[in-house]
Amino acid sequence: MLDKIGIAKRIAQELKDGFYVNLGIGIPTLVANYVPKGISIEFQSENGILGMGPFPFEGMEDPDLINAGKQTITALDGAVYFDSATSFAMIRGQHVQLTVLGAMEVSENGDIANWKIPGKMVKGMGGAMDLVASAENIIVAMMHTNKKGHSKLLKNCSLPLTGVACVKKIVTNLAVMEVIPDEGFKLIERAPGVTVQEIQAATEGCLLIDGEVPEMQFAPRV
Amino acid sequence: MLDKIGIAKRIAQELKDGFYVNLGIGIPTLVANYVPKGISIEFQSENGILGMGPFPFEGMEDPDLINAGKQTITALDGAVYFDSATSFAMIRGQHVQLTVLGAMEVSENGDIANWKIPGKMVKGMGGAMDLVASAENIIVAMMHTNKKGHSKLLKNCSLPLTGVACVKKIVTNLAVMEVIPDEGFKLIERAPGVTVQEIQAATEGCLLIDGEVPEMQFAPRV
Amino acid sequence: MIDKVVSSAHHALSGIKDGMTLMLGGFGICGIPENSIAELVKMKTNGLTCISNNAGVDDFGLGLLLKGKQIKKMISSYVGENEEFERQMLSGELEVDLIPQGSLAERCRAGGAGIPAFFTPAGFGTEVAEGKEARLFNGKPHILEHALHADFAIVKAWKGDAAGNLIYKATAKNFNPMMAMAGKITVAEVEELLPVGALDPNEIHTPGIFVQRIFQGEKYEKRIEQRTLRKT
Amino acid sequence: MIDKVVSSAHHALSGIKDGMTLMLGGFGICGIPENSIAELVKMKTNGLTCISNNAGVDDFGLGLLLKGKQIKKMISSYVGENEEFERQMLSGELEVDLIPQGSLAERCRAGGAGIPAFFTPAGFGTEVAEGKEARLFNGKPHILEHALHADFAIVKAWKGDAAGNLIYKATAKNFNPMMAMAGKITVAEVEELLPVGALDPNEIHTPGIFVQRIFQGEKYEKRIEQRTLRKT
Repeated sequence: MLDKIGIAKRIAQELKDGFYVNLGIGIPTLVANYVPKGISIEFQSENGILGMGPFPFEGMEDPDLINAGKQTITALDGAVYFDSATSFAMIRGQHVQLTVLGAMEVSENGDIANWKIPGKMVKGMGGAMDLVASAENIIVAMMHTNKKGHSKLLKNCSLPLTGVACVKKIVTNLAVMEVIPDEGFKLIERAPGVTVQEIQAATEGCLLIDGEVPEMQFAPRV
Repeated sequence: MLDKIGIAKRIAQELKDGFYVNLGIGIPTLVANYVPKGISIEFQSENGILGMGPFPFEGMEDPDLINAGKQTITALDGAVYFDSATSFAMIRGQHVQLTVLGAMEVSENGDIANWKIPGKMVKGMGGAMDLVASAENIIVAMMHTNKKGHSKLLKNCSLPLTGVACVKKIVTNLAVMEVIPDEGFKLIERAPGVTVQEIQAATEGCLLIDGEVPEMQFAPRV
Repeated sequence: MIDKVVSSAHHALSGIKDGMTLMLGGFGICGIPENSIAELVKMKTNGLTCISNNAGVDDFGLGLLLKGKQIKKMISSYVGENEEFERQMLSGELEVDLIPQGSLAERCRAGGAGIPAFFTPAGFGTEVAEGKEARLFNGKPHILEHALHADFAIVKAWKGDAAGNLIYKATAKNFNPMMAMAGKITVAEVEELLPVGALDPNEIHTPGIFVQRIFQGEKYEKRIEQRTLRKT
Repeated sequence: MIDKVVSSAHHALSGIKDGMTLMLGGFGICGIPENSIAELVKMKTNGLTCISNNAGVDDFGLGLLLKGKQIKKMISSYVGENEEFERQMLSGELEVDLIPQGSLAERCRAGGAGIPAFFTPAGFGTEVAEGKEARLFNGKPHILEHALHADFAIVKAWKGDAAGNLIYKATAKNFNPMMAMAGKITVAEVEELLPVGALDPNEIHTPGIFVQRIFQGEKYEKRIEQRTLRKT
């Protein structure tokens, strides 16, 4: 079974040379720490920066330089700042190749719910609806089940949707799955030490199992 | 009767302090030379400059600094350059208070035709359709009649239109007129030495004459 | 050159009345018009509709207007980190219209650019799309979103000149440029008001034509919402 | 940092094939991608659809491609000052689609920004509106215009870096920034290619994400179409 860092490390393996990537808040943010050596990636933050660098050293923080999580950041050489309309032009126009974000629920057909729980305080969707409606390549990073132990991979989402038929891949603490339209969640990899039966038990939606399902490999960083 | 410079001088009297103004090619361009003293005006050129200055002195011309007529220009202090989308955002968004442009025909209801003569080489509308569809305040600067002596102020335009019901005021070599929707061209002023009868004879569309029509006054520049 | 300089926030905001719609730049509390918000608190104007990506924190940014119950309605994309906001929203005192962030940005730009409506894929199939026209383009569903306008747009820039030209710093740019375009009256407060001619015309982000009034802010606290540091 | 540098126009334009749609920046012959146009002449690619505000002059800019009969269709707002253009258009060899300048700019931006269509007042009631949906907003008629896209967008900037970030000079900016957004592959030629980090991230006009290939142009003639001088 993976912890949050394990999920981030596995997702980092999906990064390809030359990708522009938008990382959501939470587990997705951790992905930036595990970019495979030898490939070039640029991180976009939808509040208006490309070429985001690590957090600043103490005393170097700049209130005018933050990421979409409102955290103080730094800018790498080659960075650029832009306004919010331009930022979402990049996103809607599919110039950002990969979006990684968290979810409360994902359905068999790739619907995602991650912004609102009826009866609870609603904080808003931020940029999530634009991101999921636009990205060609969306990976959801989340725990396989919620705090009550209920599956988050469902036949149909029960919560208000963020987007429809948009999620392509899901990486959880238990497994890597692909969404196959009109079929279900195709099991691609098991987390270390996790059995197909355990994954099946934690998945409410249709889990497609095709032959032997390999265990994830974590290549050492070269 | 006015010459082209006279028409430009009369239109310059329509400028108000704080106006952003777009001047078309031809007579309208001359208006910039007769801004009344004591008022501040900025000229927008739709290819991407606000704060356009006079032509450059010889040797100071810059191929990267031109106006919409492709003429070399200069930039005043406080000028700014912008792209074509932003330029037409200014125009469509009605941030430009006054547009002055030439016309081949204007109709009683304020339609304008100034871009195409069937059977002749068509060069294109450039920014004229955006300008006339957007500006709150459009003044047409033109001769009252064409080269064949036919009126350019018509019941209905015969040429393909540039915009509908948009012209507010017309300054010709003979007169100043306002377009009164559903009524016609209201005669406001006569050019020096021109009679109402002469204006009437040169106007095909309905000319509205209300009492004494004063002769234009050209205040000395203070 | 058309001179837009006013001497203070007080003069810049003159004409703002109860019930008006305001746009306020900023993302979180980064790039917000601090001095103007302080002046709005003093003015006690209420019944305001505020279009702003966020609603500040309890004791800074728009949180200050919430505290004084000056806001009737918020139009935002994300409104967390604010207890007073939550209380007013849950009690029904405060109306909240939540809009996807990209649609919010584009709707402000559209308002300033004379584009009354446009199609976007964001929100299709969600409650955001309810009551909105949907249409396929290249087989992909989109919804029609309308332009936003404001009686006053209040933005904050790094440098400005008397002509109203503005330059923003880093990610403090965010919503400020689009909102500057969309105000019937646009007020810009700047950290540094420079003489006309001091800004390079190639480096200006917001052309002065969009700005009706400009003033130099008295002081900028520029609070940080999430101070996050790297270990040495 | 993602490196976009290629060594020459030849490498930058690799993949352009007969029948493709190209966008080319520039207004008149100001801010046009001179080196790329020269390379297109060498490549002899034909059947091209060219989206460009103008069509150059007889012996410079897109006029060079017209001379070689490489262009099948022009999508422009104004095409004067070009005899060969006129000849080919009147003879029916060349298709021409004339678009209001603001709609052309906004349609390119829309293509790059994932906005499939938008409403604009420009052209309502004229032949430009024929066959297009019309709708009233606030009592004013508008027409629906669709996004433009290109297989290759070819733009010219003043300064650039290896990440593809671009800065334009003065009014040579014009259509270049929107076209840079709208190409499946965007090629930028620059007068000065600088090391990454040399451009101030506050001063960049086109973020590198929009640019796939960048090269330093060998020489820039930068011809002037209307040299207009002030008397001393």
